[in-house]
Amino acid sequence: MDVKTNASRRKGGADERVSGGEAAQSRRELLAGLYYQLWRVRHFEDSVARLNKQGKILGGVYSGRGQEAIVVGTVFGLRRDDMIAPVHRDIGAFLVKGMSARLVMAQIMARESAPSRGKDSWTHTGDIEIGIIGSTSMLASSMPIAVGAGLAARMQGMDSVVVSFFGEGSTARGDFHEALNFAGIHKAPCVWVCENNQYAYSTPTHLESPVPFYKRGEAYGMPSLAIDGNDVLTVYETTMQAVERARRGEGGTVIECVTYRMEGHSEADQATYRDRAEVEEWRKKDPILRLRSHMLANGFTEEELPEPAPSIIDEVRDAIDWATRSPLPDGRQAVEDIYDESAGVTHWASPYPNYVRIPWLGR
Amino acid sequence: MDVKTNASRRKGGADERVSGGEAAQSRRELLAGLYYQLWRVRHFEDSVARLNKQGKILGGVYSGRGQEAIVVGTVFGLRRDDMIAPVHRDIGAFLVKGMSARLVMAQIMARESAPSRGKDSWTHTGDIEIGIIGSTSMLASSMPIAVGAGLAARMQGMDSVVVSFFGEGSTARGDFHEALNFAGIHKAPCVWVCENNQYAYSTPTHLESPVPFYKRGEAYGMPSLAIDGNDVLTVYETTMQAVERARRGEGGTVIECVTYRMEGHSEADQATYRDRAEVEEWRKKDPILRLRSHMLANGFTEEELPEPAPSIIDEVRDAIDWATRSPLPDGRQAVEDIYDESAGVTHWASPYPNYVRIPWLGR
Amino acid sequence: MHEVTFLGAIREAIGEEMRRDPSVFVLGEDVGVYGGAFKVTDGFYKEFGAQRVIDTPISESAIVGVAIGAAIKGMRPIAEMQFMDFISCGFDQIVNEAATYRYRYGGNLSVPMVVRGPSGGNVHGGLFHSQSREAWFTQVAGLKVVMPATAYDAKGLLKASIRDNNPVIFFEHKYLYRRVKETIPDDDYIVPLGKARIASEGTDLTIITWGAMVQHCLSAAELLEEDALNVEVIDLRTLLPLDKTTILESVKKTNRAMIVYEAPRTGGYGGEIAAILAEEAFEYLDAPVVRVASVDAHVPFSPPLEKYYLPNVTDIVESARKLAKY
Amino acid sequence: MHEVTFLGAIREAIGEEMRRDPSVFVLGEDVGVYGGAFKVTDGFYKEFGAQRVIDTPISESAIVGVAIGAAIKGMRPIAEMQFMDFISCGFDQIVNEAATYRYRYGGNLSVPMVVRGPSGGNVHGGLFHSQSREAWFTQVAGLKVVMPATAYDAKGLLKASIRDNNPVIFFEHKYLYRRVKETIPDDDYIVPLGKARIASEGTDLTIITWGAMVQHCLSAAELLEEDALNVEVIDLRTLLPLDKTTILESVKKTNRAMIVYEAPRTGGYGGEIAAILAEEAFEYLDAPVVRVASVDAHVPFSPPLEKYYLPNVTDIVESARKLAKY
Ligand SMILES: Cc1ncc(C[n+]2csc(CCOP(=O)(O)OP(=O)(O)O)c2C)c(N)n1
Ligand SMILES: Cc1ncc(C[n+]2csc(CCOP(=O)(O)OP(=O)(O)O)c2C)c(N)n1
Ligand SMILES: [Mg+2]
Ligand SMILES: [Mg+2]
Repeated sequence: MDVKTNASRRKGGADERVSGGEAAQSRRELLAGLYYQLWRVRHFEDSVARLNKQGKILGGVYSGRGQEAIVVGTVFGLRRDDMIAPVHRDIGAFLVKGMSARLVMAQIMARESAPSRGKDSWTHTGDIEIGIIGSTSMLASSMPIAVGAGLAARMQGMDSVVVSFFGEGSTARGDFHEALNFAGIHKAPCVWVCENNQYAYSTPTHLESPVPFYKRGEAYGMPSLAIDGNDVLTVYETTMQAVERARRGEGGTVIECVTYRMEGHSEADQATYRDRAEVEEWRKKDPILRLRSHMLANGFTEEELPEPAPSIIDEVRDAIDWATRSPLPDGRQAVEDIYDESAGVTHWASPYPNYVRIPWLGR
Repeated sequence: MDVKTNASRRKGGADERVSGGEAAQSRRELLAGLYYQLWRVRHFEDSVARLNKQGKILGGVYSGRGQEAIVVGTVFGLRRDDMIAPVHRDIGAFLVKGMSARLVMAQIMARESAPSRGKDSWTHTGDIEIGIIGSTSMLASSMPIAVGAGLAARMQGMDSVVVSFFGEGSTARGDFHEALNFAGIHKAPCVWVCENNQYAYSTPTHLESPVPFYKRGEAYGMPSLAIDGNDVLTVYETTMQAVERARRGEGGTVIECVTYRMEGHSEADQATYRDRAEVEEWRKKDPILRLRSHMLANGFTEEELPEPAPSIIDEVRDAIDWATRSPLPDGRQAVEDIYDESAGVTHWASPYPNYVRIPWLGR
Repeated sequence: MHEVTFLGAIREAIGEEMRRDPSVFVLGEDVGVYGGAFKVTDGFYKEFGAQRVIDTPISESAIVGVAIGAAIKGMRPIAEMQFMDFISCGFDQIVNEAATYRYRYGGNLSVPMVVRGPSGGNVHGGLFHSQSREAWFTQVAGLKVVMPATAYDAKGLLKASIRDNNPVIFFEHKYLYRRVKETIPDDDYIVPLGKARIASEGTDLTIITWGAMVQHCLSAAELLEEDALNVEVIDLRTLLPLDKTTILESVKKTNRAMIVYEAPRTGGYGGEIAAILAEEAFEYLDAPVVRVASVDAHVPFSPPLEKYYLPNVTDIVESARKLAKY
Repeated sequence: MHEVTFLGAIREAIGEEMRRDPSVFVLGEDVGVYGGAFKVTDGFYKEFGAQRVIDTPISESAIVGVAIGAAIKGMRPIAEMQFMDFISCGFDQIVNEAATYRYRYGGNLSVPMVVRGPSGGNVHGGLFHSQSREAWFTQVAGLKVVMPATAYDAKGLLKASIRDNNPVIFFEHKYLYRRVKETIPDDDYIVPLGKARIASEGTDLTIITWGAMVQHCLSAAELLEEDALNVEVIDLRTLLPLDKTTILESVKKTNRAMIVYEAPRTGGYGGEIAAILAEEAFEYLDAPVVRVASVDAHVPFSPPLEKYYLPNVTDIVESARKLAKY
């Protein structure tokens, strides 16, 4: 697989490629592909952070820095007809699943050309054609929706799988429970990826749950496990097994990916509530560094592992240029895109019959 | 302990007694007390069912027939300052916790003299003075409230415990999860009593949860177990241990009491969705029969075990008479009891200062 | 033509749409084997199987959420709330997820789904089995809100709702379920969303109403004929989008308007309609816009309380007389 | 007297009440160590400890439910919604539990609690950090609904809310948090619930408004003075219970009424107020009751969209001019 192809196939519209994992023929290609995507996500997000510092972005920016192995490892191997339900920390998942960097950047910059046409920002949009189910801000609320999408695929005779993402803090919400219970009963083809980055905003894990997060999955009769979320190969292999299990109709799996949020909750948060030492400890576990060492020890040369590849730099620069040049929406579009009046109505009303007085209502 | 005392102390107002278990000095007294209360609940509920057939009751009637061991076994040993949060199947818990039969009957008959003054029916009321937190119809919604009441008691320096009841079907609701998670994190002094009567309305357990219900408790870091819910002694002993644990500040316990709903979901439901044979099987496990055999084998005589005691018959008859004679509320009371205007406001407004125009909003 | 109850009409609508379109399915508590608490889906489990008639756990938020997920994936789910009162437990999914999806996708996605269930009082249901909560939803863009008053409309509006590409909240007044019997056509028909119905023509006074109150208003109109008062009764049928044209035309003709609804007076949807009249028909109004509604309380249980709480035919008649004389 | 921001005033109110009354405590996401997303409870964790400043898991329903449980057990909890938009996730607890407890107990129970948090748009927050959802609650008996427009009121109303024995939903417009600076008294004071404030006296036209729109209306009133138009601006402050007297007296004096609010026009609380005027001040109205509000959409994110969405000073001025000329 030419790892650059992903980027070069990208355009303003939806990305046509099948996802990387499907096309990866060999272990070598897989590693190269994962490495490429990790950098792609990292570089994209870092660029967004920079734009944000320059005041070019208005909304909340939630960096997934340090957690890229999760979105890359889970999404890389999915089929186009598989679906993902990413949340605020997962802008990278949009890229890996095949939304072009241009569109994602336009979305962040609230441009008219963005998938939400500027209606909302960040991950609050999606593209159902390439299997991206966006989220609202309401944490965990996309989880029952993921179940519905998965069950619908099954009703439609497809074996598509939905990967639903959520922060560890979001497991406290009722919707987490209702969704997983529903999914467990109906063996919905959904894989549940918990991104345990140790904090929910400022709140440390011991104030979010009395048990390790993966443990919760057992309450829904699903295989549940915690893995090293900074090791992209582990993430890839574990989630692919879970995806195949779901595809076979055997139901979901809860995978807690243990990681760390390297930045503040949002770019506005200084995260003074945590130890500098803790952050430094985790910096050493950086997922890109880890994969890189592994690859260097396994036959790759320094030249094969650019940081990042020029094509990525080009792709992101192009995305920024394109998005920046794209106009903001016209104000009047605020009242568009609310209703779909192209109803699937096939018959129209026959005339209303003479009104029949109903005898029971005397007084 | 004179087991009749409970009844004779009852009057129109709140019951003054400490609960039975506290006063029970010996094993013999304990057995006698439980037996008395089981019959008391059974006879009361059967009488309500009869009144319902006679058209004397308007609202839904949800019989706990066959499940009495749960409400009796859990509530009998509580202190007056302990609290219970019963739901629709637990009208018996009101009686055991000390609301007089008169008041409960008036509540069911929607009288002005009832705790809710006719505002709502059945278990949707309570009496915080004797530790009864009522529920709405919204299943599981009283569970976070139970947590709050428990934590409040702790803040107030008390060691009161809250026993929260819920049907197995209600464990599917988000509020179940949010409440238990919150309780688990904060070691709230709450005991969680799941009444698994095999059905949620018509829905059998395998469509409610993919795992045995007690298993769910483990997701909240609490000791979780399933017990025979038709054995009042087991229920009593298990819940008392859990209550004492909670009282010591060690947190909650989830207790699944396995039982069976002998009647339809409500008195209006014929429950044709289930096997006659299944019902008959469970009839043999009747909690009163079970305790009775145990007591006969342990030194009690037939005469000591009336079915039920005349004082119970009197108490319930008196309650029906009293409630029947009590007037319905006056229609205009519909707009009363909505707000409490006896505010704890201690200071009044100082005069409003000159209005300051705020500079940022020019145009 | 055949005779059906209000409930039967709803059942027919769902059954026919399920037969017509394989993307239509139902989900909710006890809707399967049992056929639903009110038996709306009676027999469907046998006919369509467990895949299309899904007995759910007690999880209103998941019921709505699963419906949304299925809808965006090309299905046409119909989610039943066992009582509409419980919609509060799935509230976020409706107002923040279902209602906003299309907007957030810049118009590139539809959410064709119906949330339906029994609503309203007058059945001794108490606080949590009697609520009229349509006004929570009429303020949320992206939703459609429907509330039929006749069996014919119940069927036609529900079919239109199922075929509509937007999330529709469909309130069925349970008081009408078995009390209404009508003769309706055998053929497939729909009643378009967004069109009010003149339930009774008149020239002296317009009553705007919906749901079970339509019957009360028609009874009142009959009684008022004895006073030689000629009342026009508008049955809104769809609350959102609102058929302003029909309302305004009527009031411009009669010059007197009264709004009758079952929810508590304060904050009910009647306020919105009165506001529209006060702004857009001001010149035509010869009298105050009167609202007859429930009192500002919860729906109480004990019969004298519920009777006092609910607006009744006498209230309507008396208010109309006063209004006519104004 | 000392100067505070709107946010600072809220912080003072909570801190002073916590010092005054040991039954007052706060709970919410990140309210403890972090001091809250907007820093409203900054420093409280240190001062009052983890028992009275409770960092909760992300569980809006439990946050409200725990507050209710504590309230009926004699405490005075203040629950923070990180953004008021998330109140939809705790909706059932508010409308069905908190609001009905007293009623169901026949008046023998009180639920003294406050649910508060940042509300409203104009801060580029997008659909889920900008909502104005007060009208979901103004239709629910048993609740009080408060929305201050000045720092003085924010402090006084919040204190009154904390001391009130009913569940109060307290909307803080986040646009005002740091933009408003005022000099307020050092002494303890409260502003009673249920009393509107004449923010600016006038004789030609009454504008009824609340929240951040009060500022817009005052700006508009100033501009309208240039037209020799003398506008009375009423800041409702408390939406439920509504101070009808102040509204009616003003409109009876000015004979012209306009209602300005930030929520989408359809179904917003402005409808209720217009309806009251159309019914109870009809004789005094010389012109239609005009509503200026947001458009019927979600609060969009991109600046041109949000600008179009929100009512602005020009809209108010132009509507007022038209209304005055009517
Ligand atoms: C229902 C809801 N409550 C509160 C918030 C505010 N909020 C946004 S992100 C966040 C923390 C989320 O933590 P976690 O789920 O662990 O994800 P992370 O940000 O750590 O990736 C909070 C509390 C929200 N968006 N939705
Ligand atoms: C939130 C909510 N959804 C639905 C209902 C309707 N309902 C009332 S009782 C019931 C079944 C409850 O089953 P379970 O919790 O097992 O208690 P049981 O009746 O068996 O004692 C249902 C679905 C309700 N009251 N509240
Ligand atoms: Mg986290
Ligand atoms: Mg059950």
